[in-house]
Formats: sequence, C-alpha cells, structure tokens
Amino acid sequence: MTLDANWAARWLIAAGDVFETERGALSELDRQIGDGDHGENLSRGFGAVRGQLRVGTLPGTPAEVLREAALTLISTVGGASGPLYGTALLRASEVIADKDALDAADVAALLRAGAAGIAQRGSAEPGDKTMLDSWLPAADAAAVAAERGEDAPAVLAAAVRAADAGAVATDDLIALRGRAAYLGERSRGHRDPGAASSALLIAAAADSL
Amino acid sequence: MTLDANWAARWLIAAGDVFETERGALSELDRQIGDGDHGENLSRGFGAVRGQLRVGTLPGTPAEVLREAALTLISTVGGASGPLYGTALLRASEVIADKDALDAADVAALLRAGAAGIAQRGSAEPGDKTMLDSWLPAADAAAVAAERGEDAPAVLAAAVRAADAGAVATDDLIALRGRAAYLGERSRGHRDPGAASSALLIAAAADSL
Amino acid sequence: MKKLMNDPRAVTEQTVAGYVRAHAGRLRRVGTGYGVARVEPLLPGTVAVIGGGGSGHEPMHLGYVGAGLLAGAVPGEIFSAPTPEAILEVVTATHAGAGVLFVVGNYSGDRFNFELAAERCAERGIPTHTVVVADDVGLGELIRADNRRGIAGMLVAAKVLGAAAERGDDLESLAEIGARLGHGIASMGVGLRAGTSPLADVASFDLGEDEMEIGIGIHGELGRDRLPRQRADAIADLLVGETLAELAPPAGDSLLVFVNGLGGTPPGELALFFDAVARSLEGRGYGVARVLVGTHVTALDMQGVSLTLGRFDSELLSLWDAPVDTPALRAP
Amino acid sequence: MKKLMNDPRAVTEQTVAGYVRAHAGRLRRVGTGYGVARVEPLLPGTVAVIGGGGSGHEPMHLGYVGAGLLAGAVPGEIFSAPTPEAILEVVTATHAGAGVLFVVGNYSGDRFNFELAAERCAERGIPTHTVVVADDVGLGELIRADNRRGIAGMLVAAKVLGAAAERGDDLESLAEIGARLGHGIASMGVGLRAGTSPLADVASFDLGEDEMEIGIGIHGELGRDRLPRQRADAIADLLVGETLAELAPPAGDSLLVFVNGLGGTPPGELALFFDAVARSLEGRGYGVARVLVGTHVTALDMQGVSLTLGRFDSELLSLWDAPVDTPALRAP
Ligand SMILES: Nc1ncnc2c1ncn2[C@@H]1O[C@H](COP(=O)(O)OP(=O)(O)O)[C@@H](O)[C@H]1O
Ligand SMILES: Nc1ncnc2c1ncn2[C@@H]1O[C@H](COP(=O)(O)OP(=O)(O)O)[C@@H](O)[C@H]1O
Ligand SMILES: [Mg+2]
Ligand SMILES: [Mg+2]
Ligand SMILES: [Mg+2]
Ligand SMILES: [Mg+2]
Repeated sequence: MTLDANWAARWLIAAGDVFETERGALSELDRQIGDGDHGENLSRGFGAVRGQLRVGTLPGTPAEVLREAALTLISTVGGASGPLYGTALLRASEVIADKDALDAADVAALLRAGAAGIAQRGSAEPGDKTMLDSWLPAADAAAVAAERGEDAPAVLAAAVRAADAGAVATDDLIALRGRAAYLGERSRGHRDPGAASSALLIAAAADSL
Repeated sequence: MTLDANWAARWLIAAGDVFETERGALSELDRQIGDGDHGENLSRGFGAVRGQLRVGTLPGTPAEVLREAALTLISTVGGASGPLYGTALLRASEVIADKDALDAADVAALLRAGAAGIAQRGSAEPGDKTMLDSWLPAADAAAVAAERGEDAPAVLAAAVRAADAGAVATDDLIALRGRAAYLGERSRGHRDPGAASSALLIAAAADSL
Repeated sequence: MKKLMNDPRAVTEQTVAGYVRAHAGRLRRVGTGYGVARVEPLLPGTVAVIGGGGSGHEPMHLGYVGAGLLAGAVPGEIFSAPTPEAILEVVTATHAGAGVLFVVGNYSGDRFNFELAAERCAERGIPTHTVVVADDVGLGELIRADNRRGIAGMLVAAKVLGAAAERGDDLESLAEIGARLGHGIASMGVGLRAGTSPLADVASFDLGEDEMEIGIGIHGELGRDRLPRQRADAIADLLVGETLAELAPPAGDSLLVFVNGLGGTPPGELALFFDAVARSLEGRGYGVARVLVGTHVTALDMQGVSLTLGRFDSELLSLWDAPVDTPALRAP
Repeated sequence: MKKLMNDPRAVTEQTVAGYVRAHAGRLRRVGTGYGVARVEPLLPGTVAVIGGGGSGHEPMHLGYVGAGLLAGAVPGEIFSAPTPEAILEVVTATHAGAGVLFVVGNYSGDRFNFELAAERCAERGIPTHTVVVADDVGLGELIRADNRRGIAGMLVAAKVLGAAAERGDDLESLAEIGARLGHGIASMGVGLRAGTSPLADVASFDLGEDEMEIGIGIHGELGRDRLPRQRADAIADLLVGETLAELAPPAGDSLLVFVNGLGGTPPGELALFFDAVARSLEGRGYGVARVLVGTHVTALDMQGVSLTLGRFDSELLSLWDAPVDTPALRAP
C-alpha cells in the first residue's frame, strides 16, 4: 500500500489496460465532437508506456516513473492529448521529485500540478469542456481531503469521485478548446473525451493501491 | 415533284424536324454504345441548317443548298458526325454541281458520293457498324433501281428501304469505328446511332418530294 | 451533383474564362470559340504546336499553352471535338510562318475535325501535320489496335513536340518525332468512381463502393474489366505489367513514368501510387528515368489514375527535360 | 472506399516515400519519422522555415519544401500532429545557425507539439519562433476568434515567410511579418462531398447529392450550415462576402486571391470557380492583385473548394512574388 515507484508503475500499467479496453468507447466520444482518435491515441501512448515498465524491478522514485512515462507519451501520441497528458505527468513528477513514497499531501500536490500543467499547456480554463474539467475537481477534492487529514488512499478516492463527476458535468458545457470548439453550441450534450479519459486515469491510480 | 433547290431545302428542313423529334431516341442509342450526344449533335447541326434556309425563295441549285448545309454542319456539330455528314453532303453536292433538277441517275450518284465521302473521311468499311452501313446499301439500291430505269421518287424509295434495313442490320455487328469500337464485343446487340440517323435523313429526302 | 458550376451549358465557356483570367500574362483568347493562344508570340519561323479536343480534361489542353509546349489550344464542348472553324482561329492566331503541328487524340470526332481544318489550312497555303496520339492499351485485345484512344500520353507527346518546335525543328522533323513517340508511349487507367458530366445528372457509370473498372477511358467509357478494388500495389503492378508488355523495353531499361490523376483523386494518393509503380518497375528489373506525378489529363471528376510509361531515346529524353513554362507544367 | 492505398496504417509512410522518390533531386527524408528536408542546404545564417501538422493535406506541407519556401516539413499521421521528436529531427537537419521558424495551423495538437519542440530547441540553444495561422473565418460567430483554424492560408503564410527567410530576414523580422500576415489573410471553405479517412470506412459526414456544407474544416469537421447546393456564382459570392467582411479592405483595393481545391474537385472546376470569385470581387468594387488556383491544401479526397483572400501591402506582395521552386509550387 506504499505509493512508491512500483505503485506508480502499477498505475500506469493499469491505465494502459483500461485505455486498451475503453479504446473504442473513447474514440466514439471523440467521433461525436472531435476527430475520433482519442482512444487510438491513448492506447498507442499508454501502450508504449506500459511496454517500458517492469513492475517489481524498479529502483527509482515515483517521480522517475512519471517522468519517463511523460516523455514517452509526448513522443508517441502526437495529437493534443499527448502533450497534455505528458505535461501533466511531467509537472506532477516535478512536485514529488526525490520522494521514495508519497503521502496524502503529495498525492494532492501531484494532482494539482498535473491540472496546472494541462491548464498552462492548453491555455484552458475551467468550464472550457476539456480534460481540465476532470483534473481540476480531482485536484480540489484531493486538497480538501488532505487538509482534513485523510490518508493517501482516501485522498485518491475523493479525487476519483470528483474526476468522475467533473467528466459527467462536461456534458452540459459548450467546448471552447480543442476540436470540439469548432462545433460551438452543437458540442453541448456530449461528454468531452479527454475529461472521460482523465477520470479513467485517476481511477487507475486508486485501483493500483 | 421536281428535285430542285427547293426540294433540297425541304429535305434538309424535314431532316432538322425529324432530328429534333428523334433527338432523345438517337441520344439514347448513343448512350448505349457511345457518349450519348448523337441526338444533340444532329439537332444542333441540322437546326442551324434549317435556320439558314428559306424555302421558296431559293434561286440556286440543289448542289448549292447541300454545299451550304455541309459547311454549316461542319462548323456547328464538332463531334464525329458533323464532319461525316458534312463530307457526305459536300461530296454529294460535287457530283450534282450545276444541275437545276436531279433525275434518277443523279439521285443514285448523290447517294454514292455521300457514302464514299463517309467511307473516306471515316476510313470506314462496310460492316464496321457505322453510318456507312446505312448509306452504302442505300446507294447500292438506288443504283440498281436507276439502272432498271425507275424514276427519281422510286429510286429514293428503294434507297429508303435499304437504308432502314442497313441500320437494323447494324444491331448484329461489332463496332470497329468510333466510340462504340471501345466496347468491342459488348457493342453487339445495339443499333449504331449514326446508321439510325442516316436512315432518317434519307427517308426525309423521299418524304420531301 | 458534386460540381461547382452555373448553367451546365456555360461550363466550357466559364472554365476557359477562368484559366485565361488566372493566367492573363500568358494566355489570351482568340477568335469567337474557346481557342486560347500564348500572349508571347512564337519566334518567327517556328512551328506552331496546337493541341485540341473536347474539354473536360483540364488542365489539358489550355493549361499547357506556353513556352516549350503548346502555341495554342482548341477546347471543344465537354468531350466533344472542336469545329474546324475554332481550330482555324487558333491557327491564324499562332502561325509563325513555319506551319502548324496538330496534336490530337485518336477519336473520330477530333481526327475528322482537325483533318477538315488541315484541308482548309492547305487551301490557304499553311502546311500542317497532325500527330494522332493513341497510347491507351487499356482495352487490350478487346479492340483493334488502330482504335486505341489517346489519353494521358497526349500530354507527353505535346511536351516533347512542343520542346522540339521551340528549339526550331521544322514540320518534317516534328512529324518524324511524332512517329517515334507513337511507339514509345503506353498508358492505362483505372477508375474508382466515374465522373459526372455537367449536362448529365448521374455518373457515366456506376461502381460499387469497393469496385474498380480497369482500362477506362477519359470520357467515362467503360474499360475492360470490373474487379473488386485492390491494394494500390496490386493495381500499380497490373498497370505496369500491361504497359511494359506493350513497350517491351530491354531488361534494365529506365523509363519515363507519368502517374496521372483523373480529376477526383487527391495528390497524396497519386504520390503513394507512384511509389507503388516505382517499386513494381524495380521489382521487374526496370528503372525510373523521369517522373511526372500529378492531375494533368482528367476525365471531369473521375476518381482514379492512369499510368503512362515512355520508352525514350536520349533525344526524346532531352526534349522531355527542356524548360517549359505553362500554367499547369513548369520546369525546371 | 474510393482510395488508392495499401495497408491503411501505411498511408502516411508510403505517401511521404512517393513524394521523396518523385522529387529525389529536391527532397530527402530525415530522421526516423516522416520528416522531409531540402536536399540543397540552406545558406548558413538563414532561418529555417519549417511547416508541419497532420498529413492528409497533400501537397501541404512536403510539396512546399524547396527554395523560397520551406526548409523542411514534418507530417504527422493523418490529421494528427507530429511528435516533438519528429519536429526536432527536421530542426536538426535544417538549422543553419539563424534559428527556426515554425509555421503551424491553429490546432491544439499542432500547437502543443510544436511548443514542446520549441522548448527542447531552447534547451539546445536553438532560437525558435512559431507563427500560428488561423485564417478560417468559416465558422463565424459560432466559435471564439482564438479558436479559428488554419486552412489554406497556411500555404500563403509559408510562402511569404519562406521568401522572407530566403532573402535573409532574421527571426525577429520574420515574427513581425507573421504577425502582419495574421491580420491580412482570411479563408472559408465549402464542402460538396466529405473526404474519407483511410482508417475509417465511411466519409466523415454525409451530404445529399444536392447539398453542400458551408464553412467546413480540412479534417472533415462540419461547418456552419448545410444548404442546398447553389450555383458556383452564388457560392463564390458567399465566400467572397464573408472573407471580405473579415479583411475590410478599403474600396477599390486589390487582393490576393487563392482558390484552393480540397482534393476531389478537378482543375477545371477550380478555374470556373475562380472566374466566379473574380467577378464577384469586381462587382463589389475590388480588384485581383495576385492569383493562385489549384489543389494545394487538401482534406483527403473531399470535394469542394476554399477561398483565401489576402490583403497585402507592397512588401508582402513582393514576398509573394519572389521566386519559388518546390514540387508543388514553382514560379515565376
Ligand atoms: N487547449 C486544450 N486544453 C485542454 N485540453 C484540451 C485542449 N485541446 C484539446 N484538449 C483535450 O484533448 C482531448 C482530445 O484529445 P485527442 O483526441 O487525443 O487529440 P486531438 O484533438 O488532437 O485529436 C479533448 O477531448 C480535450 O479534453
Ligand atoms: N470512323 C467512322 N467512320 C464512319 N462513321 C463513324 C466513324 N466514327 C463514328 N462514326 C459514326 O458517328 C456516329 C456517332 O456520332 P456522334 O455521336 O454525333 O459523334 P461522337 O462519336 O463524336 O460523339 C456513330 O454512331 C457512327 O455511325
Ligand atoms: Mg481526437
Ligand atoms: Mg456521340
Ligand atoms: Mg460526342
Ligand atoms: Mg487527432
């Protein structure tokens, strides 16, 4: 139950698994309001990440695992989500640098940094109907839980619930960023694919404890 | 009943009328084994010829009328049939030059010259499934009738029957000239549009007596 | 109908108008028909090379009017030969005292109308020669050899003859080059979706989503076979096989390769298809001497491609390489 | 599917291979991605102008690599941005000591990946600047202005910036020209039939035989309106009206006019459409300063057209006029 390098590796492997399973569903969401490749992009990117990880033999820190994965995502995805997830994980790795294991506050900081990375890379604001609308509520919920003194698993659990709710809430938004923004009002009534995949990614972190 | 310049004019006007009426049918034949414009081509060309003719006020010879029409066809049709009909009428006008009225032998000579003009312009041979397969039997039948001493109307009537039969007989031929030739064996079972229109043209000559 | 047009009967007029307007420094209209000539007159004493035939094959012919290629172009109505009058107007506008070379495809209408124009030129003392291009081997044994159509090879012939005229060749020597070219060019096309004439309302033939027609003509004529659509490599190999068989070059020879889009196939697919052609040729032990890939001789908006191979001696190659400056072909 | 291809996943690789093979004297592949660079190296001390973005828009970008235009091109997968790695490979292959100018369309994926590449260039001491082209006014008020896409104007921007780099402008001055261009180019497209991605099996959207989609994007994005297909004159007038409104040139001004085919529309229709555009402009009291008509920035095999107008000062015009020698654009 330690949030060490092996946990980080399990997390990303689990993410690779879930994006493989949900590939079709994510691409279908993207087909509604984007170009239909979000599932492909993530299964390619996280597939590459998964291929590089050997659970159990990892000497390093969680930060190193996340950083490695970020670089792989950046160099294999190519679409919008590659740099966004890549930047998120890179920023996250920076705030947990040198830690061998993460505590509740670290988890909250990690999520906060990830959200900030996405916001910065994407010039996105909350409510723009992007993956940020899943990451930001997750980071907020994690911060509150950590403040309250809950432990890391509880913090993650709170983040998962908030990320999910955030993704669902994108249904009612008009997209202001990314390809979906070209639809204007017509983007309403559809879930943002990046928000949906972000909720899955954060859930994978909790499931890998 | 004289085959003078006015007869020639009535003939070409009647041809213009019949090609207008049969425009769709001729184009449909051409659609089967060609490019579907034969009716258009002839109604445009003979329409122009018709527009230039004023029956009753013609001072000249039948040859002059045919020559004028030939030049108009050549300059307005543009497809294969314009130069073919144009050459046919030009050659025909040459063999009846200076005559004020045509006799049976002149009619036979006119048809022979027309057929020769088509054969020469088109490098066509009998049985190639072209308009020649209507003109040539017509010229042959006219020659036989004239030899037999029949009068001009009878010679024309014989030509009409032969032209018709010749056109019908193209159904069984494989096209070796013109666009229909690109179909090879697949051109069999269809009537050659040029042969069909030639039969109509020759019939118009008889009907204008 | 997926077409940009106004009155269907005005399509040729407005297309010619658009070309001339877009290339006003190079092209000018002549006479009362659709004829187009170079703005820069020919050097006195050079032969005027004139291409013509039905329109609907743009950029051919009017896009190839310019230095090193055509002196003038005579488009007819869509898929319909121009009249002798229209041809004569372009002759009059371009003749520079050394005669006229007509380059036409082997279609009855084109041949007859240019023949009539040539007869009238002769009456006026203007010597002419006509090169009839018949490069399409797509129908194979289905038709007599003298019925072969002119397709994309018309551009190749015009380019080479235009270059020879530009360097000063006289009519006789152009005729000789034309004859040599005749044996050195073979083409074959494949259609994936037929084009639609502005006057018709439907495509000239129907093809299922996964069918292709092998050996089609550039007027929407049916080809030799309808097959399930194959991979680009297989199609390329088929076309390479048929055109090579016609030219029968010695092993190891290098050929001119012209991959031509039929109007509705985009540039990226042409590049991919050229790659497949080059690999097929190399696999058979042949090389690529020269390359042209582009949408040059079209069949309205037909989707598909034709392959032209040229078996050229060094003189023909150097004429192919000669500088050319026209709206649709410019080199080096 | 009416497409020439082999394995759908190999389309980009084989398309790039075909371009490089067809233009072996000009283009070379660099690195392990799809990157392409000039064979002739840049003059030392000139800025390397690099264009990139998803493929499927051929001839953009790789057809525009050459003297007077791009130093290199970085195609991604179809409609998908290239990775920073691929971009860096082209940077490394082309950088001539004076920094790198990226020209990209305003798409999240392209912007982010080029941004990451720029950050890595900075780490290595290579100065960069990125011109983000956002010329598409087709969605009008439907979207926020900062979400406007880059479409055919990307070629116009690349041409002008490439010419400026070729004459020796430094990165700063190129950045200034890029900013000026941004206010001077407006484009809008209309689709008659959507393109089909090699990976999908169906067109990106369905249009009835007599419908058109106004304001489409070059990735098969839906536009602003679906209307019954209109005459070319009416479509041209609509596009002229919208693009003019954006540029708001003074009465009597003359504009650069770029009529661009989206892949499946043949050259003849583009010429006809250009004629309609020119008449519309003249009818509104404007002139045509420069003309480009052709299939340049495509959306796979989409049938349709885009119109780009440029309101250019004399310096921009002279950069537009500068000699250019690339596979897909050559002048004068
Ligand atoms: N500017 C942006 N800021 C934040 N997120 C964005 C932005 N642009 C796109 N996204 C996210 O990326 C997702 C799409 O990713 P993906 O489909 O993989 O890339 P692409 O749009 O290049 O095809 C969107 O659903 C959205 O969540
Ligand atoms: N070489 C030829 N010799 C004789 N007749 C020919 C020849 N080529 C075509 N034809 C005739 O022309 C007719 C077609 O005429 P038309 O449709 O008006 O011209 P196009 O074929 O140019 O569209 C054919 O049905 C045939 O009778
Ligand atoms: Mg996507
Ligand atoms: Mg016909
Ligand atoms: Mg015809
Ligand atoms: Mg994408």
